[in-house]
Amino acid sequence: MEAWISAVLSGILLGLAYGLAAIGLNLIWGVMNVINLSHGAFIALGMFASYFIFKFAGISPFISVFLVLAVGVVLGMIAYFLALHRVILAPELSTLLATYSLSLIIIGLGTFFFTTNPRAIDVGLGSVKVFGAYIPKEKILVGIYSLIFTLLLYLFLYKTWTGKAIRAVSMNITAAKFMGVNTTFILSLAFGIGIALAMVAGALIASVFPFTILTGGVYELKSFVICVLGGLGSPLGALVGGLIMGLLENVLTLKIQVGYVPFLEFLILVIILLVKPTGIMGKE
Amino acid sequence: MILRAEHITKMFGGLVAVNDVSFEVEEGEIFGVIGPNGAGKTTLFNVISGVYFPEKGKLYFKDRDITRLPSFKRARLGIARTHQIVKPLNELTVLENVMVGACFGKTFANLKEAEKIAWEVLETVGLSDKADVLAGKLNVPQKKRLELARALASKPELILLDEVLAGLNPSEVSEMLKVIMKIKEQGITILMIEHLMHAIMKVSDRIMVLDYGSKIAEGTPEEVANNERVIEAYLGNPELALKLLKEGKA
Amino acid sequence: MKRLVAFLVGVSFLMLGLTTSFAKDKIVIGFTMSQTGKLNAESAEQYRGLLLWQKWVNSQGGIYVKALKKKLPVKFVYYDDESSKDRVQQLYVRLISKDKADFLISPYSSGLTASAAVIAEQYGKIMMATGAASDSIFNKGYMHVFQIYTPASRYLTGALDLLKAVDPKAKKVAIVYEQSNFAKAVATAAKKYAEKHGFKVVLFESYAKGTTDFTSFLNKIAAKRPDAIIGGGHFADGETFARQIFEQRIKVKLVSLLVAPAVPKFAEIGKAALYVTAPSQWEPKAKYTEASAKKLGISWYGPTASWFVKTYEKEYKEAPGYHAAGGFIAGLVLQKAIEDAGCLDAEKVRKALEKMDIMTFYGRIKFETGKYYGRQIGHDMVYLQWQEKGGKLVKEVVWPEHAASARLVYPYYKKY
Amino acid sequence: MKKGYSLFWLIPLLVAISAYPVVTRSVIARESVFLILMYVTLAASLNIILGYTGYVSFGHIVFYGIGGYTAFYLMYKFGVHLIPAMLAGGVASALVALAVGEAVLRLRGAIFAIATIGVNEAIKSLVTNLAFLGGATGLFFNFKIYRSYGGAAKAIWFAYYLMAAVTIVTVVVSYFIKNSKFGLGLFSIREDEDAAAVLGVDTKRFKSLAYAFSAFFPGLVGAIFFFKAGNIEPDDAFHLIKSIEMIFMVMLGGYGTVSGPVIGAVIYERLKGILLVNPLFKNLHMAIAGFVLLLIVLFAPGGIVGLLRERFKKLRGVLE
Amino acid sequence: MSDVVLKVEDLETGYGEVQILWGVSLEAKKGKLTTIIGSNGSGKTTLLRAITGVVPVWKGRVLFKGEDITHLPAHRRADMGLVMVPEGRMLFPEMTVYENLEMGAYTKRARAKLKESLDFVLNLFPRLKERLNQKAGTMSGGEQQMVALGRGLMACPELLILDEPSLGLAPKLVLDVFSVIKKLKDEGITMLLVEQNVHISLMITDWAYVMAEGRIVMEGSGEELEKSEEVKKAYLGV
Repeated sequence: MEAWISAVLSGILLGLAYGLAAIGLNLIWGVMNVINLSHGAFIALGMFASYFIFKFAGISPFISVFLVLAVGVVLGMIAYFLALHRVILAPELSTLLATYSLSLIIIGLGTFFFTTNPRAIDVGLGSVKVFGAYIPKEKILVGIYSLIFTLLLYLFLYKTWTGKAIRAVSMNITAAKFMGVNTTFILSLAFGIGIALAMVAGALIASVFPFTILTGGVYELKSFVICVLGGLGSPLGALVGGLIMGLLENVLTLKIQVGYVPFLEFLILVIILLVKPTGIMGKE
Repeated sequence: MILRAEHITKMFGGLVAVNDVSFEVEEGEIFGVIGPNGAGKTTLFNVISGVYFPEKGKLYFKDRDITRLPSFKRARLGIARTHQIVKPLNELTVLENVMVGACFGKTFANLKEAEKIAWEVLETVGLSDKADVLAGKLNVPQKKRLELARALASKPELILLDEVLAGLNPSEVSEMLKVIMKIKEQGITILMIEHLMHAIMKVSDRIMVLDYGSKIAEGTPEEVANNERVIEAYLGNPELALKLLKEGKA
Repeated sequence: MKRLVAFLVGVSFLMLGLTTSFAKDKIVIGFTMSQTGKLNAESAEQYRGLLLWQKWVNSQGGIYVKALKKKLPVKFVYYDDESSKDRVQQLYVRLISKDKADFLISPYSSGLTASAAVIAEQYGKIMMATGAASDSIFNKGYMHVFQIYTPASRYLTGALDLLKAVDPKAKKVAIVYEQSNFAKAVATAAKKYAEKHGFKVVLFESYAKGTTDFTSFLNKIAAKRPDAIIGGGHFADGETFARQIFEQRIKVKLVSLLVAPAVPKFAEIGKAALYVTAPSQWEPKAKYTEASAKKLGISWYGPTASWFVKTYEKEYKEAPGYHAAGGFIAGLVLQKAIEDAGCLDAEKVRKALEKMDIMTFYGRIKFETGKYYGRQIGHDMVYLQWQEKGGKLVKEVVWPEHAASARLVYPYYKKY
Repeated sequence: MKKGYSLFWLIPLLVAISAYPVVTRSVIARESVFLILMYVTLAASLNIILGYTGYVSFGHIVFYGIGGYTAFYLMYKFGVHLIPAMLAGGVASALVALAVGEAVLRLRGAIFAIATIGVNEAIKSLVTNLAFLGGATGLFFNFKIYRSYGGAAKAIWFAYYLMAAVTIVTVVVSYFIKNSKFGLGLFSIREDEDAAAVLGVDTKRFKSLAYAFSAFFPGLVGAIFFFKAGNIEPDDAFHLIKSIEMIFMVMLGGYGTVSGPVIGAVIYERLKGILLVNPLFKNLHMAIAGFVLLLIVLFAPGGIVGLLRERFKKLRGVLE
Repeated sequence: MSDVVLKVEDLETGYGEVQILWGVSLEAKKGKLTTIIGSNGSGKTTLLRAITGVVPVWKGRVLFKGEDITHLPAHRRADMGLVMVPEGRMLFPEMTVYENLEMGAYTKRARAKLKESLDFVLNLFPRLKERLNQKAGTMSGGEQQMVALGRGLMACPELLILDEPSLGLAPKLVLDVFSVIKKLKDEGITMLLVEQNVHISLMITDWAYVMAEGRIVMEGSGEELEKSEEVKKAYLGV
């Protein structure tokens, strides 16, 4: 029984982290119809940002994450103008490859400067006992933060003018133009926020699990599954998808071999895409 | 009779785009379809060419039931079409575009024959000097002619023309009308949607009028042009206007 | 058209480049190492051990080659294999044919070594396999690959002996291992051994390379309540595994992991490292001396352990782990074989290796010549445990009893 | 349709490249050329679905893995000779492509791309769990297997000759597909699938066939590569990065042309080879590759062939 | 300052190499309803796109409140009070009615008067009051047209452009739409209307232009044109 509780708890926490990692991908997908293949690279970049701030300034990832967020927005907007603006209306192959080349550049430079040695941020907050299971405090914090960031994103998208403009652009870009929305700026901003969320996810996850510059790729692949599970283009869906995924990985494995989990995940991905390409919770 | 539609209904979600439309097209005639914007004309064409299957109704081509036949098979049977929004194969040359029609349509020619046919058809529509140009580089009137050429290359028995005159200037329009008459002379049945009234009135043998997805009139151009419901569909209801005036005063 | 073809052919030839050759005045030893990638930590240590051997032997003027009647210095040529198999074969071919390597050292890890071994065999080059413990490499019919490490099949069996000795009631064992050649071989052998000796294997599962989250395994382990967790893979995953066992306060009595705890860097995870045990090919505290050689009636070769530890610490400002020792010994054994053969001919050196039976500071070295040709049969494992001494984490040898430097602290969960 | 003449120089070029190591008996050259030929084949076969048909198969490496595993297992377990094993690998890949294609080819654009990644990852994870295929650590040949080819050294040369032959066949097939009625149908699907259907192209069957063709040759390549390597494991057989390298080569050379993938593959392999052993660029090769890819996507979507075609209109026939 | 809000001078434009407009000139006066009628393909939509800045102008000028806005980006024009209620309504389907209306007041100028505008719009369309939290995409065509009109009004327009507001609506709803337009006209809102519903438009308009083949072929007061046979000819070709 204890094991089940522990599995559910850790599944939820892991799921929240997964969800946070996928939100940015889904936001970009929803607003600009671009599958951002540099998502994983930016997650890794967030991990390193958090790592270096912790190492050289001694600032906990749970504080520096807000700095990472701000830097992420700026980086993302720059990336948009460098790599995407020219091809935003071109066929999918162009945006796929443009974002992939971004990923190559980031990971390439990351490998050059940081090597691919594993690193870890040891905040050392210890563990806490919940229903008889010990859970590292960092994990709980990551879970809380991912709820907070999702909430912030929702407040931003639903309560601010800029956020509403982003939603409007995602629904009808021409109409948004008629309303006086500077759509180029909004597109770049949406990409910036998507990137920033990826980096934030990386920064937080880095406090729990060790990582290398290549680690982001794992989360990127999982994010695809999560987005498809939760509904393409829906940020809240990403969180739900993440939870499903986290529970799948932690609860199901009590009964089946852990090794089969990736197989099931990708099988689910393909099946959902075939049955309902917009995802389980996605709109038609 | 080459084409017979019986009670065709096509819906999108809750919206009825084509509502219980029946008609027959005689072999060798030009059959015009007109109607205001959003009347369901293009949807009807899509049902005839097999892009959509109708929810209700039957479609017969030369007495063969084609209601659920995939579009490529209809092309093989001899139904060809052009698109309102032109769909050139941009990265292929004009010649290659037309060869696609010849290779996979009713003719089902091999490459060598297809090339010969393509040259002939390009000659007919007056595009032979552009044969080696990439289709994407053509201007809209040329693209329209390309659409037509591609459809013709398949040696169809029935050709669906979706607004081939739109966006053309008057001299281009009369050029195109000549081409259409030439097609008719070859014995090909033509089913055409057109907004350019004077043109379609001039060339059509019979005309069907759609409004809100339903057929509201059918007959010779003169009959249709003097039909009350047709005039109303196009110019609005004068009574309605009067009513507004009254209410406005009230 | 013809000219175009001629031009293109010319260009293609140019692009392919030309090979060069050079005269022989040194012994060239080639290898690849993982300067980057997931195996970087272990590989780097192994490389430092090798480098120390090169320094040592060249400071003596090189290796004496009887046929040439002179000492030849040793030159290393190496490339980065990025811990990935993709380039290993290409790089080893390059080492042999372009860089004219006389002898080869294996890359780090059994997986990469297996790939490189194919090339060594194809070209008939002697390859000293260090950092490669998998048994399976040695039943593939290779005649040129020689193993320095105690093979995987004998890696964790000692941990079970240790558990049995200290707590005869402890019967339930969970085996969780990395999906690599080496760890799989170790785990499979350990499972067989455990079942044969009355243990109950309650969990036997593997995890993907690069795994960073062991929660699902730990949940499972918590549910099955085993007495011991044994397994692991290489450094990065092992360190994480140990950390997460501690974070989740898993109540087990013995934790024995491959590779990671034996690397000095393991101490960085602090209290999570405490009381973790590990098999080790060699520990600075292990006592192999000329005397032990005499007892077995075999000859002693090379420097002493204290010299090695002292010089290594002076050179690299850290204590050597067994990967470093393995690297040094790979060179040392090759040196002995060349001296015995008296020439650089691969077949004669191979015969010398077949006959070799020596004692070094690292332990005994002897190779199998039967079905598992080249497999190490002379060397034995020791077991270490991280213990606290004066507020500092130190490695102590706890098994076998006659080599122990301290008693095993038991159970593991005592520290919670 | 005007036929291209690219074969007139492509075949001599490939023969010349393949012959170079044979003439010089240089094994190092053989290793380089082997990789070049392998990449040429992979790129040219991907081009059939990506370049001719316009479907972005992002996880295309799955067919290399399937072919590799099928052949390896036949050789390992039943001692089948490389040639029949290789053909079996190719056929297995093509069959899987037909089955998978039946489902995923209904998807378009980016969703198709993601689905192919999913297929690759799912099959990789499945193989990782299958004990009879050796699981995550894969299968190893016993060295004795090379004896029936006259020893290891000869076996490698044999694999090399086979690879050269497969490469040339692939390029010739890709040429004939492009210049056939079938190819014309594929191109019309690439440009506008709906228009193609209305014009009479049986789009579903054409796509499936194109997918099968583009899967067959990677299957052969996988068989030869892993025969030569002596072992196979899921991480190597289904390595997603290789998939993207394939796309890179096609884009670099010019997608949809016969010569593009060949040019792209040769340049890419050479560049990578040079950058990897150059101490300065070794660690930067990925970043450089990314930068080059970005430049291509943004400014030269037609690749090298596209650029040449723009500059020298007359070359069009030579390059197609 | 004159009472001309919008002035289009000799406008020429098109797509790619194809010219659609051949020197179009027109004016919209303050407080007046100006209508453009013309059959499909006569270039009405392209003209509006050029005026709102979605399509670049090749030749000629667009003046708004006396200022040359020919090359201003679309969102800047909206800022100035040039507001478009597009054909097909183009609502934001996943947003609520309230949010759609809010988006109408996106520009800084309009945001300040959000509250007043909202009162005005809800007064005009009492039906929307109960539907404020409904998603716009789930409404009927007529209701959607109300939201679209309301959204345009939220922008505090100095010129409200209505592109085919009655398109696809049943006759009863067409009547509703036009009575709203009439009401707005009485409120003194400057409007430019593009319509196919000839009779009813001409009946309420102050001034009308007839477009055919990319040119203005006729202009006059609503009554004059209503009587003209030319209009019928332009539409029905007979």
